[in-house]
Amino acid sequence: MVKPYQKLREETTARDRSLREKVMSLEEAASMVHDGDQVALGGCTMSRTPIAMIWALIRAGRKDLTVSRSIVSTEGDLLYASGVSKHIVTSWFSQGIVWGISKVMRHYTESGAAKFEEWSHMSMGLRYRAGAMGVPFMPTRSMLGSGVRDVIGDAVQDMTCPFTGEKLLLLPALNPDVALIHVPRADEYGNAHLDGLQFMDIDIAMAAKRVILTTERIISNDQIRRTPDLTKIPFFTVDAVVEVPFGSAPHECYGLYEPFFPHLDAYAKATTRDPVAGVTDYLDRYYREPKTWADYLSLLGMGEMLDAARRGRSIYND
Amino acid sequence: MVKPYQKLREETTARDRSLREKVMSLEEAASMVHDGDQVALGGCTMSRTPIAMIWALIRAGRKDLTVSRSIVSTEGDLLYASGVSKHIVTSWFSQGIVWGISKVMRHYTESGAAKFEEWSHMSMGLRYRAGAMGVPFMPTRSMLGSGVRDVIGDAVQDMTCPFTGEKLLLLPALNPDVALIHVPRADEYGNAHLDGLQFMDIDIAMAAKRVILTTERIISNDQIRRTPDLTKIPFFTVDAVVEVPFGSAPHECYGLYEPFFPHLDAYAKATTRDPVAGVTDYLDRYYREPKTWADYLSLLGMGEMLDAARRGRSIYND
Amino acid sequence: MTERKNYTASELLAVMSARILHDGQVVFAGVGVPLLAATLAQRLHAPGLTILFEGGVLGPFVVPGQLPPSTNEQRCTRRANMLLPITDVLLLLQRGYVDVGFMGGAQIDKFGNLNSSYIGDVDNPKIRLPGTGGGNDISSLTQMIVTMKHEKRRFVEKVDFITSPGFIDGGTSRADSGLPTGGMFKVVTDLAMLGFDPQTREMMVEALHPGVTLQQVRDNTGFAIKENGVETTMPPTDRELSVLRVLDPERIYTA
Amino acid sequence: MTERKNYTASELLAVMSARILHDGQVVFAGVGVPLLAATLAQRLHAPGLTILFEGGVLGPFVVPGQLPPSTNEQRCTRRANMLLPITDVLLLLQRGYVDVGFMGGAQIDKFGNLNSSYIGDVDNPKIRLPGTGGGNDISSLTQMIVTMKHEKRRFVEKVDFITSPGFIDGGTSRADSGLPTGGMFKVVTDLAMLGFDPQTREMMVEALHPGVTLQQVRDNTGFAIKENGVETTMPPTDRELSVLRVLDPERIYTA
Repeated sequence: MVKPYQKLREETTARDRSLREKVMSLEEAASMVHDGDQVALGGCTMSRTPIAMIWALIRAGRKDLTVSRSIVSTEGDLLYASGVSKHIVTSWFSQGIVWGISKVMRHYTESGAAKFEEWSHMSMGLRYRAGAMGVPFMPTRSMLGSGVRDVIGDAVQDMTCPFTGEKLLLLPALNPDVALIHVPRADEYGNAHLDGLQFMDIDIAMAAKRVILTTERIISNDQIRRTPDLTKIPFFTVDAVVEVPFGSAPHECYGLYEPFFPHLDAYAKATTRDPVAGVTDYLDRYYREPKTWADYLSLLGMGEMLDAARRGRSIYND
Repeated sequence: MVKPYQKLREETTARDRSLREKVMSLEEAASMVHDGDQVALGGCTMSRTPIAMIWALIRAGRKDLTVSRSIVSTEGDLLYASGVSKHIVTSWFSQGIVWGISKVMRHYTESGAAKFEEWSHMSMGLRYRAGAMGVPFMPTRSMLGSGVRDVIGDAVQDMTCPFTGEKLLLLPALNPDVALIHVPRADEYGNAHLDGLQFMDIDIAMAAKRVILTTERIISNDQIRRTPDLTKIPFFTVDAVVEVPFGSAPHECYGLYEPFFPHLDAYAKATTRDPVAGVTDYLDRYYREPKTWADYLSLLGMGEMLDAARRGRSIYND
Repeated sequence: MTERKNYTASELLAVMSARILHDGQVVFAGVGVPLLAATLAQRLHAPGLTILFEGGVLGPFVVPGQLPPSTNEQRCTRRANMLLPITDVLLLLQRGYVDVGFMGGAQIDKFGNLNSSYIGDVDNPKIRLPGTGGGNDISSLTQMIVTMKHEKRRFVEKVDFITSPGFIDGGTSRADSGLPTGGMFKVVTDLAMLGFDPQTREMMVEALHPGVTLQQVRDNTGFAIKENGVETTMPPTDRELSVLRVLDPERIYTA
Repeated sequence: MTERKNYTASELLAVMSARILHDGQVVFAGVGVPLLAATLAQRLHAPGLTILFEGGVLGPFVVPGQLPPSTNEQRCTRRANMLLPITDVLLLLQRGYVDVGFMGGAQIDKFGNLNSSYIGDVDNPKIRLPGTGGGNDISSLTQMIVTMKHEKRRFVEKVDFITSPGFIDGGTSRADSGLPTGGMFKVVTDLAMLGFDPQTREMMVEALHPGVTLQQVRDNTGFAIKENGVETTMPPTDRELSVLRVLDPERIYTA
């Protein structure tokens, strides 16, 4: 489960970490994700979800990915139903508390068709952090005594602290094969900004073997160098940069657009009525039939987009 | 050496962490540092050194502090020579490479009058980080096989990783009694910005039992709330806020002033010629005789200040 | 339960929960009623209350009528003092900066253990619930207030699965498991205020809401619940209800 | 050592060090000659070279004539791609993102171990040196280039104290100590380019600088140093020297 250190180092050494342009299309970036990969998603719940990359992976027919994320929302339904993933690792999985429990998640997990591997929220973060730091584990005082810890079993280790004699839990490092992260701005080398909520994205980027960034827009390296303390992800961890406006729609991207609520209400209604038919129809209509990302956005609708953008920008109104 | 978890929690619970005004004078803040305390200094080498608080502690006659910092420059000489500290914990201690080895450091350590406890640079950071995270240690792959590790002895622990079988070193958490941090801007509650280089300051603030901020200026809480992703130190870790313009002089504060190089050259020359007399004269002249911080700055000189400020602001000229 | 009451059950939960939060506390709040109750307390008697959200938000001031769909969207960050990564905001719990964790519950047992993962068997569950989110970390690392509907199927002798630990098997078993701090402080339901025996760590009734009888609580609890000098709470005041309704005018969380 | 040379010893160190850095590498550089040599390489043959400074700087472009007094002042951040906390920039070494660590040395031994802590006995040193700084971490976690003056008192059989580990006692002892990666790659002096035997891990002469003899190197080395088909380096070119002098016009690091 934990990558041996020499393997981690060899893989990292083998990467091209030079300052080089790496802008490509969604389709080209999707080809850097392979069947069976362990894929970490950036963002959390309905924020900065890498929807555009997931859209491309579903269209490319990628399969058997193990997908990890801090908290999983509607994208989890789509990953299960499309066959892209049968195994999701997260701390919470449903559309969102106001929409109730995801019937799609329930259908796939209760039937045994797919696995929902549960860790505590902080444990997910500390596993990425250990991976980002190049250590095999992170000690913690959480998850002890719970069923969550029991189900995980030997994947974690109990420890008596050699300094204090206290009970600790050691969480295994997670170094994903690929991280998919959506950001508001990045340069062509992959230096990226994050506005507002950062979630676990910095640790994911540092931990992963490959990083694919989708970005609302590409800015110049001169812009990056003017405010180097705003760079949150350094270029040498990044392997692909894809410019995708509204790349998290119908989820949100901080300061640019909030969730497309009517669209999400309709999705919840359709999948609550009939989980399988609801999600299948949704995948056909929004993921398989559009020819381009612009076509996909057209289906979401101009009116919803304008409203989501108005609400999104309003965070800076005060 | 490592604080037991229940003690750490009890101490933290006992702190007043409410949103409250905590602006005070240098002298009042100095009274929050007690003889014998373990004191962590923010900044690194000649950057954002909390000179004004050190000035106040020397004037208050504080003694027997154990002082830790990432890298120690001229302030280490002054702490030794004033009797404030006989024990400095750091990775590097001298004025700076262009000025050669500190003769004051050599005098005090080689005579056995004071202790210079050496850890690797990353180890210093990871010890604070463990303290900030509320865990008793942080695993690392550095310091192994070195004399530095040997001298430290039982304060660190060797470990075989239960996941990978690899050799690791466990570094003990460091939770200082007090952290002294100089920042460019803070509000009256202690929410603080850091520009440019952050050094180990965030971890120090999170790890310490008390935090004293000196700040170039106090801004409103409204300003803080307008850009919450620029807040680097949260108010509830902070116990005192002191407004001290040029609070790091003759060292630098990012974007505001660079080091006062002629002053530092003169200091190096005087202490190289005669370490004890040089530093004693310096303490008398700059630390004991001035009546106020403004008097101290006057002694540094208007010309030097203007030049340091011109150079400091030039980082934003491009 | 009461006659002629001018508030919903969720409004009662929000008001009663808000009352047990103190000014100056640092409260780690989940979405829904906890977020609402903490915000209500901030507006009423605790202006210096600091709210933390697991999305990475420290000290926000949520805007009335714009409640976030989870604690991870930008609405949570309104007028915040600081934003930080998820892992770091959760580590504040481990470090000890948080006074109270505050969340909703799906199923709770006699010792305050919470289940939000599986109804039925883990390997073959009747219902797969959404999971822990921050719940396990919060309840492992700080003192807890839980707010939930008082129903027999939710208040059980032993939860099917411990997602978020309360006092585990009671007595010292929580500390023995490696959780020396925190534990269940209060459970706020639409019927009563509940606490825990300091020795056995069993849940007990501390106060009944207006018009509720002890028998009603017993009838709606799936285990033999004790009581300890039961008092009666003051009904929600007009001021509490009016502020609450300004915060959630569409009754997203208080329907 | 050579006749009529038009460069100082420090300039020779900077030029010879710059030459062994490749375009596209990520180089963790110390202050002084390493910073200067990495910047020189960036200006000459390696525009895509990424420099890291332990102050927390990723990918800067140091301004000519404004060399920083250490790697922790704002001058180091000029046109940087990113700034980050010290601990995190050092962790890049542990994670494996760095190709080469590059620093000066005070004392080195046959197996490439560096001492910058104590001359004489640890408990009663003749000279207390400034200490490791980032040196121990850099040399523990990545491949190293060290640049220093070639003097007998600096090149010793065994250092008084291992501040920054090279190959420890040679052979597999470095890996056996828990350092499976990195190790000494090159030592650049004002007399020669030195490497290490892949088996025994002993230092050996690989190339002599113009006008230097093998005997000169032996005379200035405090242990019996081996050689392996010694070549001669090309003297610094006018272009190398002129670019270098633009970078350090006041000869702060190249006097």
